[in-house]
Amino acid sequence: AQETTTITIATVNNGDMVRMQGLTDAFNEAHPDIELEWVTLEENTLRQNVTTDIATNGGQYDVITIGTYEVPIWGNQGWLAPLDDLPAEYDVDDLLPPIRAGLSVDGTLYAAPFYGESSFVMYRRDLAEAAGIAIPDQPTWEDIKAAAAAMNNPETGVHGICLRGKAGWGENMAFLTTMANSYGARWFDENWQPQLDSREWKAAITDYLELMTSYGPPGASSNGFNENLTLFQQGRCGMWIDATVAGSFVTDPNNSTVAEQVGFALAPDAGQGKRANWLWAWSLAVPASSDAPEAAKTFIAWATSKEYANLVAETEGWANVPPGTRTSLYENADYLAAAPFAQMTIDSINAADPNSPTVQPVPYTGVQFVAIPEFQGLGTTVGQEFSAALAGQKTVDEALASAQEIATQTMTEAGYIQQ
Amino acid sequence: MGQITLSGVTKRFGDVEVIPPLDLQIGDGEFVVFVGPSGCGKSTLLRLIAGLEDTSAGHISIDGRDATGLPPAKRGLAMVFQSYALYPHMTVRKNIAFPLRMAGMDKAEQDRRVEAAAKVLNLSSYLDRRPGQLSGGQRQRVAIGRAIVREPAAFLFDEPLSNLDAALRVGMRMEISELHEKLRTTMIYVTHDQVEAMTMADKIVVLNAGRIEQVGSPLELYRAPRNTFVAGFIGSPKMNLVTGPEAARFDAHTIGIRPEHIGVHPTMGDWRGVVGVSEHLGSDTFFHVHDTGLAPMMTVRAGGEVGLTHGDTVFLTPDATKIHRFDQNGIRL
Amino acid sequence: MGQITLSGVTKRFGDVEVIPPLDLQIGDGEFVVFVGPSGCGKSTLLRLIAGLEDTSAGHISIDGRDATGLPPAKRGLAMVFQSYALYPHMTVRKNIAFPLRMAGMDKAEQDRRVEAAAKVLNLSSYLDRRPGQLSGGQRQRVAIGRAIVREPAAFLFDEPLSNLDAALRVGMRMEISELHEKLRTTMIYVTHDQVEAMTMADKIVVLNAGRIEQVGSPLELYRAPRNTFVAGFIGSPKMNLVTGPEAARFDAHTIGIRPEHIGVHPTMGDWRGVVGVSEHLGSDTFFHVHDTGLAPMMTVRAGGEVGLTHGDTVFLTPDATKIHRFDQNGIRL
Amino acid sequence: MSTQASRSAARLMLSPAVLLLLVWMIVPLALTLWFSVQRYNLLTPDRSGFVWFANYAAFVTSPAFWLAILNTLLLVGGVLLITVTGGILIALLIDQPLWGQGVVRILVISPFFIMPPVAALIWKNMFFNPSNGLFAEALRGIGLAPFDFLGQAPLASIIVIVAWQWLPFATLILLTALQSLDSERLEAAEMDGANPWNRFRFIMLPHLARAITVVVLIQTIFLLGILVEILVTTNGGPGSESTTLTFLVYKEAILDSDVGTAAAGGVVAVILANIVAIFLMRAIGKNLDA
Amino acid sequence: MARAVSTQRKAVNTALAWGVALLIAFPILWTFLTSFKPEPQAVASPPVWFGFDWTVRNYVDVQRQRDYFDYFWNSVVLALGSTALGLVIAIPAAWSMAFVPGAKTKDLLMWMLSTKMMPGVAVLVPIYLVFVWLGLLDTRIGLVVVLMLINLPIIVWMLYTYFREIPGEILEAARMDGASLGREILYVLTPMAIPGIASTVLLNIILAWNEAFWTIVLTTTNAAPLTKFISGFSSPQGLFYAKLSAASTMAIAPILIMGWFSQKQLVRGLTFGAVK
Ligand SMILES: Nc1ncnc2c1ncn2[C@@H]1O[C@H](COP(=O)(O)OP(=O)(O)OP(=O)(O)O)[C@@H](O)[C@H]1O
Ligand SMILES: Nc1ncnc2c1ncn2[C@@H]1O[C@H](COP(=O)(O)OP(=O)(O)OP(=O)(O)O)[C@@H](O)[C@H]1O
Ligand SMILES: [Mg+2]
Ligand SMILES: [Mg+2]
Repeated sequence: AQETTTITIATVNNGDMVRMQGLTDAFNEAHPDIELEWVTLEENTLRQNVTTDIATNGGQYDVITIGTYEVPIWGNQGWLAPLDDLPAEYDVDDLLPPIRAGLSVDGTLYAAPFYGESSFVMYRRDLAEAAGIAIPDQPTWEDIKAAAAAMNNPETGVHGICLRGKAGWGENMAFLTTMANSYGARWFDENWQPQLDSREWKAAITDYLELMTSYGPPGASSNGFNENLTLFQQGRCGMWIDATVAGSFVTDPNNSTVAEQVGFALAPDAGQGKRANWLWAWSLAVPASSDAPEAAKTFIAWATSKEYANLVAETEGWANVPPGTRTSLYENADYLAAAPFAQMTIDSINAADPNSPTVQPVPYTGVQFVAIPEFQGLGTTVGQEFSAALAGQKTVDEALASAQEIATQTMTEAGYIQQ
Repeated sequence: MGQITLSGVTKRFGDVEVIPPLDLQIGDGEFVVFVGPSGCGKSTLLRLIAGLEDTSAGHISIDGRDATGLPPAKRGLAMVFQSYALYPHMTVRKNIAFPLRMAGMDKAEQDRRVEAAAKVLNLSSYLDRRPGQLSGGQRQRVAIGRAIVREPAAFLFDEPLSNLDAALRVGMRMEISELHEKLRTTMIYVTHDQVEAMTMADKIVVLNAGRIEQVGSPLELYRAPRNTFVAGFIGSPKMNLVTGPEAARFDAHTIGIRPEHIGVHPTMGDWRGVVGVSEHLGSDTFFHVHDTGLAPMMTVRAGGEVGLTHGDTVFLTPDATKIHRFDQNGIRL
Repeated sequence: MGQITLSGVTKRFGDVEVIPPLDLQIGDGEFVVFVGPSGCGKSTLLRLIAGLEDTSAGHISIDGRDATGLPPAKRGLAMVFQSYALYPHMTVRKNIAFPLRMAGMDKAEQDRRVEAAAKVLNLSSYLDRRPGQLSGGQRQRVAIGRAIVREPAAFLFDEPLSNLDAALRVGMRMEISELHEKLRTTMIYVTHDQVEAMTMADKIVVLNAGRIEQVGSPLELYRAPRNTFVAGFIGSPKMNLVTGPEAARFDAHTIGIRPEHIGVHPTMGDWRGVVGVSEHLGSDTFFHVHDTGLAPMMTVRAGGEVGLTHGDTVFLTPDATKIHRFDQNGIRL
Repeated sequence: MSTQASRSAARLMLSPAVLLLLVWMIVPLALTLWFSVQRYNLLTPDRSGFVWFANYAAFVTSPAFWLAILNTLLLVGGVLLITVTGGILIALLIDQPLWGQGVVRILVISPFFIMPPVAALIWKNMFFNPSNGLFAEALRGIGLAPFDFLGQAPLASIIVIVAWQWLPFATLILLTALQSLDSERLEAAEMDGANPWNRFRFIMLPHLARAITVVVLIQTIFLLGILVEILVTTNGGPGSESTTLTFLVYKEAILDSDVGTAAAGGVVAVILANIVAIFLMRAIGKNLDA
Repeated sequence: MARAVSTQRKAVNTALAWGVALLIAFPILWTFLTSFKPEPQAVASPPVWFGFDWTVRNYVDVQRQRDYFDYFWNSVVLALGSTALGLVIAIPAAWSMAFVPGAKTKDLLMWMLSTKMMPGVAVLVPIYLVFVWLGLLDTRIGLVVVLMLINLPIIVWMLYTYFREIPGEILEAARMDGASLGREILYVLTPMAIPGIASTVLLNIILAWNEAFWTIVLTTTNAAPLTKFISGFSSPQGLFYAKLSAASTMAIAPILIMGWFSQKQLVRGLTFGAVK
């Protein structure tokens, strides 16, 4: 018999990843010499564990699940094995260009996208109709505000709009950064001077708070993606602006009470030329400390391949195929037919530009984040401020002032700002 | 003040009748001792009087007033527990003052009474110590102090000396007796030590399995025990009980003769036996005499020092006037 | 087998010298009782002999062999503790066999010895019980059984009876004496009860603050206490000690006279006094006589029952031949 | 029991435990002290070097520091208050004769067996959640607006969760202590005319002092390290409303990957914890002496 | 106070005590109930009590996602292993402290406890590095040692308070009887302290089972216990209350059941010397 190699795969506990675990029999059949061990964790715990391990060269993982935020930083750090030798049939060029760009450093791919996403507006067509309004495919924030006001009806348990409020750089700050982008705001100017005390930020946050306090659900400051998903599935939200992957959940009749009623629209803008949509891809990468990089790459090539998409389609239906990574998927008629949100998804993804995310120029890449190591901590701390503002414990000005102070301190300590 | 009457008092724990209906009169100012073997119901009876247990039937009256249903605090009695039950976190002063404080007495009066009690009990210099810093005898006195300050109608003592060592016990026994002389308050005192009963009581109540076997003054019980139980229980060392032909000679089923009422002689006397263990206390000597044919062993007391040792043959002669006679039910004839 | 010699044995706890240098000879087969007030160092001395404490200075030899540095198990002694120290999780059989098991004796021989010991101690029918299911006296016997099986050079007892109630104590006292008669092994017995000391000992060692006050047979100590400490300690009730002119009459600083050596008469005698508390035991009566001008209180024993009560005037006459004389340091003259 | 031989044996037998704990304490502590004066961020390994006390300064001056200390004290104090008073009341209650005592006890003790992440998840999702939680349902049921517990009263909510976990522990120890109270002492107080309240106040409560001390001591040790409950429910927020010292250190170490500052924070936390401990021992430690 | 308690009073007590007890246990009971609901009914408003479509689907789903038994088995090994190791080290230490106390014994005990006050996160990186160097990451033995060290102070303290109640005379008797130190501890002390040791063991198993920091950080797959299992279910996408309840039930059930069955033992010993 052959030597078997065991590889340890760290993944997040979301639906597509869990589904992949269920389908590994197919992989095992093709590769009996590779044994898979799974570590499935909640996103933050995963990030914490993986970061610690990689930074200390622990070598616990052979395949890790990371996002577009980490890839460029870690790739730069030399922590990831480059994926430049993927087989021809993998068809690297089929990857969506914005996604591929987000996962490359200086043109070298460091992670393969498992699924990609942007953000868009999901809304209840039935409620909109009942309220006598229409939401355009390319709405403005004014449209959103008007629609939220029209659909809001707390007595029947329906809130006009659900947005993220839970603190975290990947939670409320992902949404708020894109919203700010569309208002013409930016995190830093070209000299890394924080811009959180700018007029644009104030306008964005003020509107956000107004939306949420007038038309949002109670306790919004602890709502993240999941909480909002649950609310929307239960029919408690008129609108929800969030990740495009949610499209498949809210239209899934098994879990959603409103599956038939969901409409989609691009993320709103404020007439400044940028829409409030982000770009994210959960991707698989091989840490440089892995002792089985070849087997790991073999696995990654399988898990992010076209065949895998076909496999999922066969067993679970086209609607459940991991979205947002390959051009070919969006040319597949079966998929387009099964996924009413597909077109809106690909449009959103293509509308995002990680290299030029804002109206004004910035020194960083990343749409809903700033691709520097300090952002994790900074984004989360600032997120806490906005969360506090949402909870009514701070005013907009107070929140922005302390955000600015925190950002200045962080950037100074980290050496971006020279005194 | 301090008359207690029990009529038909009964106590059952579940199905077990621990005290069958029982009548007892305790006069004002009497020192009454309940004595009896372990488990005979002494504590239970005391607790019934105190109100710490409910009677199953019967009535208790204190000073003519029916107290059967009254809560303990209302009966005007004070109790000294076997374990002393001092409050370990309070100073001696606070311990003694506690009942007064509970009664809402004003501070100055409390202090006055505590000082007075402490004086009586020789506790004045320990008032600011905690119970943990006192010796056994001192703790005992604190417990008594806590009882005294309330000026109760009667004191109840439940084996208050059984936790003390022999020497202390003698001293405390005396102190309690003196206290009674001084206060002349009714005292009910539970013990299973017959020396305590004999030396302290005005009146002894001998209990056996919840029944009263005999009530009387110590010397009455010593001189004329009503049955073999009392005969065996009162007096130390125990009365020698003899059955068989020798008893029949005295027209009785059983005869009893106390060790101190038997004469010993090396060569002549009524009964012949062999000396076993002998205990020389200096003041007295106790011989165990075997092989008399009367009882497995006869105990004999000889005054002072006697030159008999293990294995010697002796002759015993009872003082005929001091022989107790019992029928086959053990009842005194 | 069983000779123990202490020479210059000293024990200090930190700075406190609990036992100043002390010499003592214990002969083979003797029953030696250490007696003395609480805290005088009896237990400490026993534990030094047992090897449970290190000596601070001096030597202990057992049967001529120096045992000063030997661990307890190597000294060939057996000890019976005040609390019995039975192993609660083992049956009686296992408890008794434990020392044999530790010595690696084979099973059959263990059984044989345990059965033999159980027979001697009347424990045969309890061998499969646990200590928790035994009465106090039975536990005591198990502890002794555990000591016997090892056939030790000597037994050490540390107040083995102080946890028993009065009645049992008398019985067990007897049993231990009988055991000694039977085995004739050296026994060292610690107590602070002078009745035990008097009745059991071949030789009494009276300790006071770690020093030996007197060594001798019980009757020697009773008849000729070497000093006032021993005089007061041995004998019950205590010897009356009188100082002042009356003592001077006898050419002494202090004279002592035992309660049993004083005659009582209602109208005539040497010393006049007033009766205080009297304790009637039936067999004897003890009077406390006050206001004699000799000592705050004189205790007097009168045989049988005497018709004197509180407040009566009495006259006391000492038996002149039984008067003990002491100098100003309390040493016997 | 104090022969030379037994004393040396004792030293020998104590040494494995002491040595192990010493190593367990010294090695990480030494490394922590070392890191605390280094610039050491996991994500920027190239920027490293000796920085004196800059990390300490950064930690102590971080805006959330004082609030974190306050929150830590509130959390520990709040939980202790609830568990001790609740524990006494429940112990008094279930010490009474009642039917089904065994089952009652089993129910009361149960939260003690729940692992912290599960406890936090249950409370967060099924109770505190302002949309689907049972509390929200209950409030709605009586016609009130749902309350956002974790958003509006984050620290109080966490205190509730933690107190729920520790209530059984306090109850059990207090119950055992209560049952060890000599009944004669209560009877004596009754004879002395003390009513039930006075018996509680003057007899039971002082008797429980030692047990309360132990509960306070042990719980404090565990409570100072509370992390998972915060992490799962509020993530220290909103703002820094529920950030404790431990959580602040966590934030430095994990979110910022700033090992240096986290180490400095850890040292600060250890010092503060020991101050609390010493304070505790001084204040109530005398109760512990046998 | 053996006076009869009126039935009425007892009924009131009973009602009150049951009320309080059910309230305290309610979150657990509710979780258990929820684990049998279909997801939509788990978040239904108003809540459904018993009239839902009972299903074990959630358990099947959870088990399909992750093999429960791997985690369960690791939890068992870690809890038992750390407890056994802890006992072996703590019993001699507690013996020394209880029977040969010195002036510093109390201080030593307090020092041991103080080692528990170091926040885990602060030493995470140092410990992780040490584990990397020693190759102990994701090994059971590494975790066993860590859990043992974390709980050692508590074990020592509990045993110490227990041993102190054992009269020294019994050990002296054993010594007189010729038992060596080892046999004295093995044959006399340990059996006598069984109730105390049992509750120490129980408490330690509970603490080890529920430890949720190091067990998550230092393991990946081979040594991962149920704390890691549950941390993968904390916020997946979509409706998850029922599945979360099922996973929670699975994670806590073993220890809960053990706790219920041994609560007498646990309670009896859980005093930390709080009861004289
Ligand atoms: N609460 C109770 N429930 C059931 N039986 C009891 C209770 N209290 C006492 N008894 C029983 O009642 C009988 C008398 O007990 P009591 O305590 O009065 O005896 P005692 O004479 O005081 O004995 P001792 O001399 O040992 O103190 C005993 O058989 C005892 O077992
Ligand atoms: N381990 C110890 N450390 C310090 N002092 C001690 C120690 N053991 C005993 N002592 C002191 O030594 C003295 C003698 O104690 P020991 O126990 O021998 O007295 P004892 O005569 O047996 O008293 P008792 O009759 O009360 O048993 C006492 O003052 C006691 O306080
Ligand atoms: Mg009694
Ligand atoms: Mg002693």
